[in-house]
Amino acid sequence: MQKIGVFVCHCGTNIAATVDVKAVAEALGHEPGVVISRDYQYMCSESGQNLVKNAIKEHKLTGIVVCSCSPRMHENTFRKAAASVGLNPYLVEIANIREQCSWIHKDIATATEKAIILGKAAVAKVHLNAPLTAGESPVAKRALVIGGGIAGIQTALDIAEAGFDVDIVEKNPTIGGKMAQIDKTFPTLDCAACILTPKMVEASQNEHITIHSFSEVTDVKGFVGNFTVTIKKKARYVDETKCTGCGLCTEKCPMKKVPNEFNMGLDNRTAIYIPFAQAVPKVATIDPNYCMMLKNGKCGVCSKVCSVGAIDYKQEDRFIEQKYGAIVVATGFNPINLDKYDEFAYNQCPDVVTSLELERLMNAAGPNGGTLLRPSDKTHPHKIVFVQCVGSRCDDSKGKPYCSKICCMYTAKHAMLIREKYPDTEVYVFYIDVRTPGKNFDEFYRRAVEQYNVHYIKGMVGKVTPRSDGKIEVQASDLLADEQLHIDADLVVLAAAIEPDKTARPLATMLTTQMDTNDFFTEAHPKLRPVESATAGIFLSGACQGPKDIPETVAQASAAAAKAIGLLVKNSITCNPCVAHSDELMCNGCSSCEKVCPYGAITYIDKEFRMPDRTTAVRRVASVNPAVCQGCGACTVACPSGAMDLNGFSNSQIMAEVDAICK
Amino acid sequence: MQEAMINRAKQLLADGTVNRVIGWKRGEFAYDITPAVFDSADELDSDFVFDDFTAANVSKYLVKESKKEGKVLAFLKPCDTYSFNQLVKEHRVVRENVYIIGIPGGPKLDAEKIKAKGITGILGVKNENYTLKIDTVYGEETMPFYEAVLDKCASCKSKKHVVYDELMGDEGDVLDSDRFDMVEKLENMTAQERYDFWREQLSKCIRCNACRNVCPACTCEKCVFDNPASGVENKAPADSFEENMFHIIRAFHVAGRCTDCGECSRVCPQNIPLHLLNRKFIKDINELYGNYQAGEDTTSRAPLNDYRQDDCEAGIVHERGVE
Amino acid sequence: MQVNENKEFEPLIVAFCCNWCSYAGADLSGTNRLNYPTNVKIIRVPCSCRVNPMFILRAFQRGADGVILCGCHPGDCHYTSGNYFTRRRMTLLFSMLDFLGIERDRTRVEWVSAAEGAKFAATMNEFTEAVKKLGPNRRLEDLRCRKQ
Amino acid sequence: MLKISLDKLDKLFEAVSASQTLYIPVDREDGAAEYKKYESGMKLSSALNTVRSAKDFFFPQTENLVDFKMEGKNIEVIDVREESEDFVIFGVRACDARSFTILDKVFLCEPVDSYYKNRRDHGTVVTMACTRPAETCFCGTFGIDAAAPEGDAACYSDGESLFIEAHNEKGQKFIDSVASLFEDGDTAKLEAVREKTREVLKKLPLANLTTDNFGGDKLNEYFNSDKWGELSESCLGCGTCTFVCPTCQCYDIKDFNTGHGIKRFRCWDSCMYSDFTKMAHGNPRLTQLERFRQRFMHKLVYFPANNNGEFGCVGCGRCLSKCPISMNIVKVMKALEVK
Repeated sequence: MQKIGVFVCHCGTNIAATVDVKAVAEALGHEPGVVISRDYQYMCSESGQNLVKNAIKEHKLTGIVVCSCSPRMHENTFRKAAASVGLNPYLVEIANIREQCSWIHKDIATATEKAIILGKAAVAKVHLNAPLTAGESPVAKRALVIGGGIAGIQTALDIAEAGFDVDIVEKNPTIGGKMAQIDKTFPTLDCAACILTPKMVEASQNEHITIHSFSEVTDVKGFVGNFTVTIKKKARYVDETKCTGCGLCTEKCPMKKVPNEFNMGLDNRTAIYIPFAQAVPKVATIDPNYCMMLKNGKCGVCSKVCSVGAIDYKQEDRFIEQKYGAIVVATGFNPINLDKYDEFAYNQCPDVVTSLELERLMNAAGPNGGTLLRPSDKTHPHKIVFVQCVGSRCDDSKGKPYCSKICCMYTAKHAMLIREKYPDTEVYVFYIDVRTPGKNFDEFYRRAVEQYNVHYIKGMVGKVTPRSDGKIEVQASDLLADEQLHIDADLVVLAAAIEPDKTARPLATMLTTQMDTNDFFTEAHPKLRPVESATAGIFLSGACQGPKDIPETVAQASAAAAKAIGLLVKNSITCNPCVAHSDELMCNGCSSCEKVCPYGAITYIDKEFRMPDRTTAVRRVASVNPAVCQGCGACTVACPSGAMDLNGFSNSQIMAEVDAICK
Repeated sequence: MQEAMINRAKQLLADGTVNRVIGWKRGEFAYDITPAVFDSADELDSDFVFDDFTAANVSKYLVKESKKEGKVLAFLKPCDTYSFNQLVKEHRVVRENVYIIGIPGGPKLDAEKIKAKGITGILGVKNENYTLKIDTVYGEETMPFYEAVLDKCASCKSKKHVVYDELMGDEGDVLDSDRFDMVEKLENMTAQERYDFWREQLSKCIRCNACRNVCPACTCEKCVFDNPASGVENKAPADSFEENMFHIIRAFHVAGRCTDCGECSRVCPQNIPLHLLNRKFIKDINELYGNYQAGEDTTSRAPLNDYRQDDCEAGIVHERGVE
Repeated sequence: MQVNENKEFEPLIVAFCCNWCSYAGADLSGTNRLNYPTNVKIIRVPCSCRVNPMFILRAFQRGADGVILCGCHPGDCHYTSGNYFTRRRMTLLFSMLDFLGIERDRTRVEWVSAAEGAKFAATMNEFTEAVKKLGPNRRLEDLRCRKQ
Repeated sequence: MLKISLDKLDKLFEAVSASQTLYIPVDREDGAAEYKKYESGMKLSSALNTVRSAKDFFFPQTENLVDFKMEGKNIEVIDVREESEDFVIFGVRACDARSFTILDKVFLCEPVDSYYKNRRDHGTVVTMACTRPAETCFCGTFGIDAAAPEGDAACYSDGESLFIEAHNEKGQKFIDSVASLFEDGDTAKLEAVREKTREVLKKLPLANLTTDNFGGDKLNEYFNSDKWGELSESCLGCGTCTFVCPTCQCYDIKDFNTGHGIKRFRCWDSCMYSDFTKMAHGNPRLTQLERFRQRFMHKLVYFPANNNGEFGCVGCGRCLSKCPISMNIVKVMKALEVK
């Protein structure tokens, strides 16, 4: 006979204001099997938990129902409380009478009635709960970091520092990411390369770190502690182990008209190339879209000049499979495509550039060797207009609804650097708001305005029109002065919104993690678990989770590393016991369940059975690996005989809930 | 044909290829034929029959038979081969233990249709140039052959054998059949009309389970409707709800697996057109997820165990047909 | 089904919500105090793909007037593919119910993410209204379960 | 004998149904016949028999026995039995009429089944003699004369008129209640029709089937017969034969939780089902062979053993035409028979 305890929480007035908690406790006290029904101010408080614990001990309860806030809040709290006094934690059910009742209803009578029904459903379910014991599964002591920008590098370094092996998978030929393209960093104005490249070198030299550059993750199987990842090492047609990075091939390559993506297409590179001088690994890569040898077999210059024989035109994509205990996603961001922004003439005029392009124009390793010149005529610009929030904070379909966060600060940086280096240049910044919440950020911005006389104008740029005389006419409104402005600019810089890298969405599917509508990875909790995804063992680092500047990215990268290390130091992890199981006597061995299992948790075994007709027969039956099963329940519906069921959410439990609700 | 089949079966028994034969055994009347296992040439000679009434699909028997000692010879009509293939796909039969001879399909006859003409006291039925000459205790009666054809044969989907070890007779083709016409007709009715139609049909159900037990897709070790732990077990249609539920769930459980062999409707003692439920699922699957014929092969993914990211939403149901 | 004092028909709605998106979305609509009717009673399932057609029929048998199933948006399933299977299963099931002449507005699938509290509330308001218009479920009820 | 012109049958039905519920066999759209509660305009089916037998009227497929209501921790038991209203079943064939005698032996012996008795007491069975028996008919095997059916009252048709005669008080009461519609008739033509029917009966393919070698004393001859394996191997284990059978009387009792109470009901069960008579230890008959054997042994051996030699079959032929794989009692008898 079941002895069930019901505990109704007031949650101060959160529940008690719209639900008559006493009436709920009273009504549920009459349910079959219920031997004690209590209400209390705050059931999750220590004294509330003690009330529950004492009742379990005193009445030798076989199951408890807590009518309180969402199980997503305190299910674990009460499970732990139950476990502490010897009641299996899976004999606890929560009736959600706060988020799904008291907070959404106003009428006390109907809200109370609903709360009672929700309580009855939980009582009906707990009658059928079975004690479950969590199993354990081993942890592979190796981490994977996807993305080799500053976020990925920092995470990898921190994990390696703790003594664990870590692999970085970077889709480009070199690690470094966006930070490698940046000239100076705010608010200290130190050189990005000067602080990044030592980290890149450190990563390449760390014995615990393996860098898979020019590689992509193509498949992820398994679960926390036990991921099996397939990595595609794309053919670079150069043997990484032989190439010394001397660069002779890149000098001799006759195909010199390839847009240089590192310089945002502002200049050209050769078909065989090393993205930049400090690239890691410093290995050449052949671009098959342009290489004459690969396209039509006519050339082979690089192969001839290579003294170590590293060139291999026959190289193919290679796939490697590796086991990991933890995966950190650091896929970063890109500026959005500005094709739709005709009003800013980005596509019509080479002198309308994005901020990232400006970084390259100002960089010593950039197309102009560090001298700021207009892309069109290579003349020095004397009047520069910066347009903020291009595609950020947009409510139309062209842009993004969010603030890209970094633009205000890098624009202040750009303005300041230009005024510093070219005092004869006038700089205008059109902004909606200037957002500078960060250490030394507002001081930095004020320096731009006060010390460097950058013209900050609150207002929107309406139209940018390139003129035949080479000037660019900028029509804008000054909201504070309430007037229309016409500026004849030489250069217009657009602070394009940033968005998650395009590879993130398919990756999220492979990792079974969630993304928000903007394709940023969703953290497990926006405040309390900001670097974990909701999928156990997958951590988030850097801008893939939301717009971030470098210090924030690095901070989060280290935080993600700490979380990953916390997982990797464990020898085993506790599994979710709410997994599927198959009743072998009813299983037909038809393979339906296996087909819908996203984790490959189901295999088939031939087993000898004593059949109902007294014969013995060898039958094919499904077997669930409880360490691999994640408990989604897809198999339970695919199974026509009902042999497959799910612990904690069994057919009978759910039907009991349905019955109780419809009673 | 019957003669040739018996001879071939005897050869295969004699040379040890198989140790028994599954086929059809003659009955008391012209039409009451029972599927049977024959293990000797004598039995074949005296009882084996293959004629216009051998409609029963013997594939399902192979679930058990193929697990016994030695190889069994099965004569499969085109429609039966689809059922067999589906069973192979679901690991329910052991393919290696069955020697399949593909034999020509129907159209087979439905004794009920002859009786429905008021013809009774039937002593013998002869097909003479597609006119049935029926000898009865009340004298000779005639009726056109095609008026007595089983519904399942009248809308035959394929004359092609999808699996066999050898063929007897000519191989046919997949046919363009009109099998979805009635489904479509129902779809074009109003919801009330459809409701009335099905209530009239399903209220006839006596839950004898003939449809389920004859179904080659229903081979569960223990059916949910027989399992008290399932919460839906019952032995009688105790309420109109149960009539609906039984047939909805049964159709759902075989959706994407049903080869449309038509046995369910053939055996229903109450003449409920149960195949329409299965055909509705087949038609939906074809229209929404691309043509799919269960049993056509042994490797493809069943539509309900598969998905495409750009599948239609469930709301499509609200947008189609007549409210 | 219940009838309130004004004898206005109050439908009983059973909502199956997946733990990761829709149940959290429902919680969020609570956190944001977005109202929807008490008619809606939520059952938590790990994934929408856990919902067996039998549960839906069971709800109708026991007196539900509408059943709605909520899951993660396609592509966002916590378990990668669960909601894709749900979508096919429910499409076919609903189509079959429609084929049997059972009012199509009594069943629905809606994708609600953990961030869509407002959508959850709006969906429930809309669905309750739609079912209210249909009146009590008579075509798929079990007379034995009807409240006297 | 009293007679009424066949074209005045509707007047008879109207008159009967004015005072009590009347059930008659009518043709369904699919060509099969079934008993329906008479409503104006319905036509008596000319079919030989209905798919479902007439046993439904006394022993329905499902029947509520008792309700339980739970209030807190108390259980209230509610007797749901109500005195049945009087009703008439018209057009019952000789085979089905005999089946009531068999069912009576089961349900009316001590302890009396009050649910069955209630209906039996209030039901009047008006039978109809057969004129066009089918090849599946073998009622004669069980000593039934299809041309002279039992029942409370019996009707005969000569093609023009319907003749009626009472077999007992209940039947007489029925005739009296509608006597005004009848007139005295000459039965000469009727006798000719009956004679012709009997001639046909003799010519039927199963006319020579006898029960001579079956009965209560034949347990050992047949129980261990090696024919059962062969006979049962094609059996699908469905309940068609059982559910269309007018004499099968097994039932299961189940509880149904409605959410606000329990309904304890009984429903037909079939010995062909795998969970038939399932007990705490499991199932007594684990193979289809045993279950199949049970059905036929019951009808041909066990039932006569307990009922003075009466067999549990009336030869209506429903199972012959409805079994999905055409295995039936005739094939069993012929295969088993040890002379």
